[in-house]
Amino acid sequence: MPIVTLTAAIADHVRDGDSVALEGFTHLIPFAAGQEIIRQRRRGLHLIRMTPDLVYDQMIGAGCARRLTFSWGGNPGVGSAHRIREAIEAGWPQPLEICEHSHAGMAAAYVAGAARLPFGMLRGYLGTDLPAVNPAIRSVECPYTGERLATVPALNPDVTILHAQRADRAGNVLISGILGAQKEAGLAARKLLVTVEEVVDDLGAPMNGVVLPHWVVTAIACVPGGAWPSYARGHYPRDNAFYIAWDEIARDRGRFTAWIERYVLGTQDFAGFRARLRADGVAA
Amino acid sequence: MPIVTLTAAIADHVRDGDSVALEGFTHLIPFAAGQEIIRQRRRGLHLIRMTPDLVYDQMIGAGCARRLTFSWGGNPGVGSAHRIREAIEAGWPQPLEICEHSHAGMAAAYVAGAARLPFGMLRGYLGTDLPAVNPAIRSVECPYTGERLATVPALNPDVTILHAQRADRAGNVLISGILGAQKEAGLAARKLLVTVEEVVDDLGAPMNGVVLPHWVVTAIACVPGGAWPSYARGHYPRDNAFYIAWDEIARDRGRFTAWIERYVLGTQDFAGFRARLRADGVAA
Amino acid sequence: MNATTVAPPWSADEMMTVTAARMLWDGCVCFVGIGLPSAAANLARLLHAPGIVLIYESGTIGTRPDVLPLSIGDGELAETAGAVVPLPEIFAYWLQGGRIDVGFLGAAQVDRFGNLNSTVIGPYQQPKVRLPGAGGAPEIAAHARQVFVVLKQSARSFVPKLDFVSSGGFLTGGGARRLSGAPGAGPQAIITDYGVLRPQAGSEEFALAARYEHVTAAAAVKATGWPLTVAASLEVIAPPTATELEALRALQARTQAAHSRPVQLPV
Amino acid sequence: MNATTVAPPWSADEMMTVTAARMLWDGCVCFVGIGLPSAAANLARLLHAPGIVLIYESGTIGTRPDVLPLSIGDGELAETAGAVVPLPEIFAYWLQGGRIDVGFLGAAQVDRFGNLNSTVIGPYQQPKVRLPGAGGAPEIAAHARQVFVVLKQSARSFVPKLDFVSSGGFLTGGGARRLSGAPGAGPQAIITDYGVLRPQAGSEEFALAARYEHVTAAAAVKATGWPLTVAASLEVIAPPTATELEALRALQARTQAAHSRPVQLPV
Repeated sequence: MPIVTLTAAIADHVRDGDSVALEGFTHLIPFAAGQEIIRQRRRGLHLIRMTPDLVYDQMIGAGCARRLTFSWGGNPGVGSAHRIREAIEAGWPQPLEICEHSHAGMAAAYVAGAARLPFGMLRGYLGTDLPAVNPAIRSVECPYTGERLATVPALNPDVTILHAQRADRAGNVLISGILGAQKEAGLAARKLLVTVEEVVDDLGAPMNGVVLPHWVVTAIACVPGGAWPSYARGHYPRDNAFYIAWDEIARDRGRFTAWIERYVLGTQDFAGFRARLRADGVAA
Repeated sequence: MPIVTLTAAIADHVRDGDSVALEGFTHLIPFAAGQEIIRQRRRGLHLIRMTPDLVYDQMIGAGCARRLTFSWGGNPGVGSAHRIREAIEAGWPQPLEICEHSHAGMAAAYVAGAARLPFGMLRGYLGTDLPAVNPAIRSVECPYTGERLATVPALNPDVTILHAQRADRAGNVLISGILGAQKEAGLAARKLLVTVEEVVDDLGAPMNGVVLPHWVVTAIACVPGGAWPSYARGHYPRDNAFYIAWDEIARDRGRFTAWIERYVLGTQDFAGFRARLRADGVAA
Repeated sequence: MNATTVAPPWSADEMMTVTAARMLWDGCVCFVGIGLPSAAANLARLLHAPGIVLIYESGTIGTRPDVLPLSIGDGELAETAGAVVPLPEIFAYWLQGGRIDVGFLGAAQVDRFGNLNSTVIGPYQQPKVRLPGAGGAPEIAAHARQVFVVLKQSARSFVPKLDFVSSGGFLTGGGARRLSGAPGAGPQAIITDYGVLRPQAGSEEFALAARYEHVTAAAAVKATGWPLTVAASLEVIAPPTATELEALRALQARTQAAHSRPVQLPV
Repeated sequence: MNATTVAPPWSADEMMTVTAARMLWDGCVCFVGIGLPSAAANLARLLHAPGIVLIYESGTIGTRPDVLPLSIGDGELAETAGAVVPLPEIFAYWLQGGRIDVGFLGAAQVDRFGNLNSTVIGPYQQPKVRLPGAGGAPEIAAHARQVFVVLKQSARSFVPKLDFVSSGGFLTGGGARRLSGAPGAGPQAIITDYGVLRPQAGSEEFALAARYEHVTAAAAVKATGWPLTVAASLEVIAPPTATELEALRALQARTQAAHSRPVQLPV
């Protein structure tokens, strides 16, 4: 399990057309990795994420994706994910197929993926129109009660990308705080890339802490601040002000494109991205 | 969520004929609670436990049970659970119906119970004779791949009893170390009783630690040493010598009965049990 | 707001928040969403329900935030929680497990049976407005013992027919929900800027059961896209007390201050 | 043991443990049971495979015990583990998830296709001897990339027909396992006190592939309840080295000392 640069991790492991899940439920969202995918101009991705918020607004607006599997897409606590909306509503910058679930359905699909079961099961989608627009939502009959239960096909992304607080030099990863479906998405994937705030000698995991052992991790990159504007418990808080500011940036195609050009495509890497943000007076 | 004596907890919440799960996978086995059930002479119980070892050897040998749902029954690292064997082989002290699973099947059944699904699913029991002797093991067809997967009916015990390190005065419970299927068995139950090593002002749970909130716990009893001869991480180690000694005690009906009479039925409560053990030179 | 009297010295959001908070009881286990529900649940906790148990879908159980989260997963929620568990566990063991007393839901549209749309305005394949989607709502609506809906009333939001059913209320009414196998009792209140709608026995159609002092039933009817029934014994909701308003405004002020604090990233 | 030469200065258990340990490689992810497999896996870790990953079904991943556990859940396993997870997760995400290179299994009986019985001797409903049962074995047998069976050879344990199939090997042979949908490759070695049996290509029937120096193939055949095939190129297993024996005996001595330490309960 090598510790590499983020540039190399994305170059080596994310291919055009791959199914890619960047997970992290508000906390520990791998923004730097998403931006590196934009920077390396990946195309035709099937993006998977429970809550496609700013990170996928950026990737979809920048034209990386042809398909989105999700359960809630917006700017949490602020409003719309404007780029995702325009992709769905107007096909800009390209059409976006969607595969839409509820949170409970997505969670069950990741759990099934991690357990290498072909499907997940829940008492869900009752009385909703979601099964009518998503043919992947089906049902099984309970062999004991005869009850019908909803099913979702397992999610097994080609690549899952996570951000975590810490890795040790062997590549064991510790996650602490709000967990989302990160562990399940990580274990469901064919390849698992992790960006971390720091690489340490001793992982210092507490008993029953959430650890991804080195032998399930494909590559690690040390990217302090890599979850900004989301947060990394113990390192920095959520930059709520940026989430609010993003609403204006993303609302307009031109302004969005200029932002991506200036900060992402126009910089060499995440260090360059942060330097330019700082130069422009954005706290980063 | 009241904090009560163990005597009251068992008297108030365990009824003849109940399905009762005492869980704890080697660690944190609620021995004191099992012995209190013997002491209060409960009968006709449906005992549920992945690994019916000494605690169920005692309860079954003492005549508490009519049925056992399990996946491995023995004296771990030592050999047979002689009392369970004699109940199954010879119907002594009374016949014992068995419902037999694999560990993976039992775990899936507890998970389903905790999630209030009617059944659990696994790729399991392949090529084994267990489905032939346990009609509860059935199958469903995957609605995507057509593959058949094994199913187990959810386990929802009338009462689950756990032992844990610690509760706070509100009744929140912290478990640390080897977890077995304790949390799932606890959340699957209609009533959840917990014995703990100590009751403290501040639970001191680490981030992402395993906590059962007070509002899912029916009653708590403070019983230091209540997991002996199993162990409570941070409090005392496993008494491997007693597990080895038990082999001789349990091998013989008469010797077993004398042990139960002297230490369990002949004592008032767990304090009396420990006092008698100490008086007889057993480390407790 | 189409108030027919002079507007009171509190906002519609404040009145709705206070009304929602009053419906929560001490010890109640509440599955909370971001925004008004979160404000209401925390207001209840600060006032009459100190033992309320707040669960956010991000995995925080028994959380006691000092400031309101902007997102469902702000750090504050984890730091003050009794337990922080994986998200799949929240949905499987805690929500589907039948442990939630009250689930709060918002939406873009509601119909007379309390069904909700938070997915799309216009056709699904040709959306006029693509909304964020259902998120946790379908299973909150199915499994919480009861659901409170919070939504400002207008002919655009209280519609005769939803463009999309994101989460089920009483479906087509008259017992249809029960037949669907949904374990919870369904939506028991819609809290609006006019008052509170409750389902009628039998038909399960929502009717105006209570109004705020400063609005009329007629105005509420006018702000509804279906012919809204008004309960014969229409209750009047007491205005926010000074205690309620002070606690709510202090909470919002603390929140505002916390959210505008600049973030310093590690070097 | 029916050794045909003078007994060597090590026990059958020691020879089997060393043989099993040698089959494990550095970095191998090993699902370990109590007893001889645990001794073998830890011996490998102390010798040629420092990076071996040991998983015990109690939920400990990447554990590095200083002494051998008596039970599958001794405290030592948790204290020295890289991660301690709930048991249902071990079976779902780690074993069924296809992450195990080698699963070790013991049993009371094995048949020529490597199917195992650890459930009952005699009829299930009228047992002559009720054994502990399958435990984790059925799914270890199904999902581990390969399985090593450890069992002393005798006509009573190496039987033509099992009294009960607790966990599947090659089932009826000749590809039956693959058709069953079991993801793993099945049992690839049976390590006995005579040597090592391996499945033959095509038939998938186990044949003696290697013997210890001090035993003969004829003795192994005699200790088998079915007509045991002996590989044309029968290998001879090198005796334990001094390093191997010393490390194993030191580990067993540490274990013995730890397990007889008296326990003091809290007052």
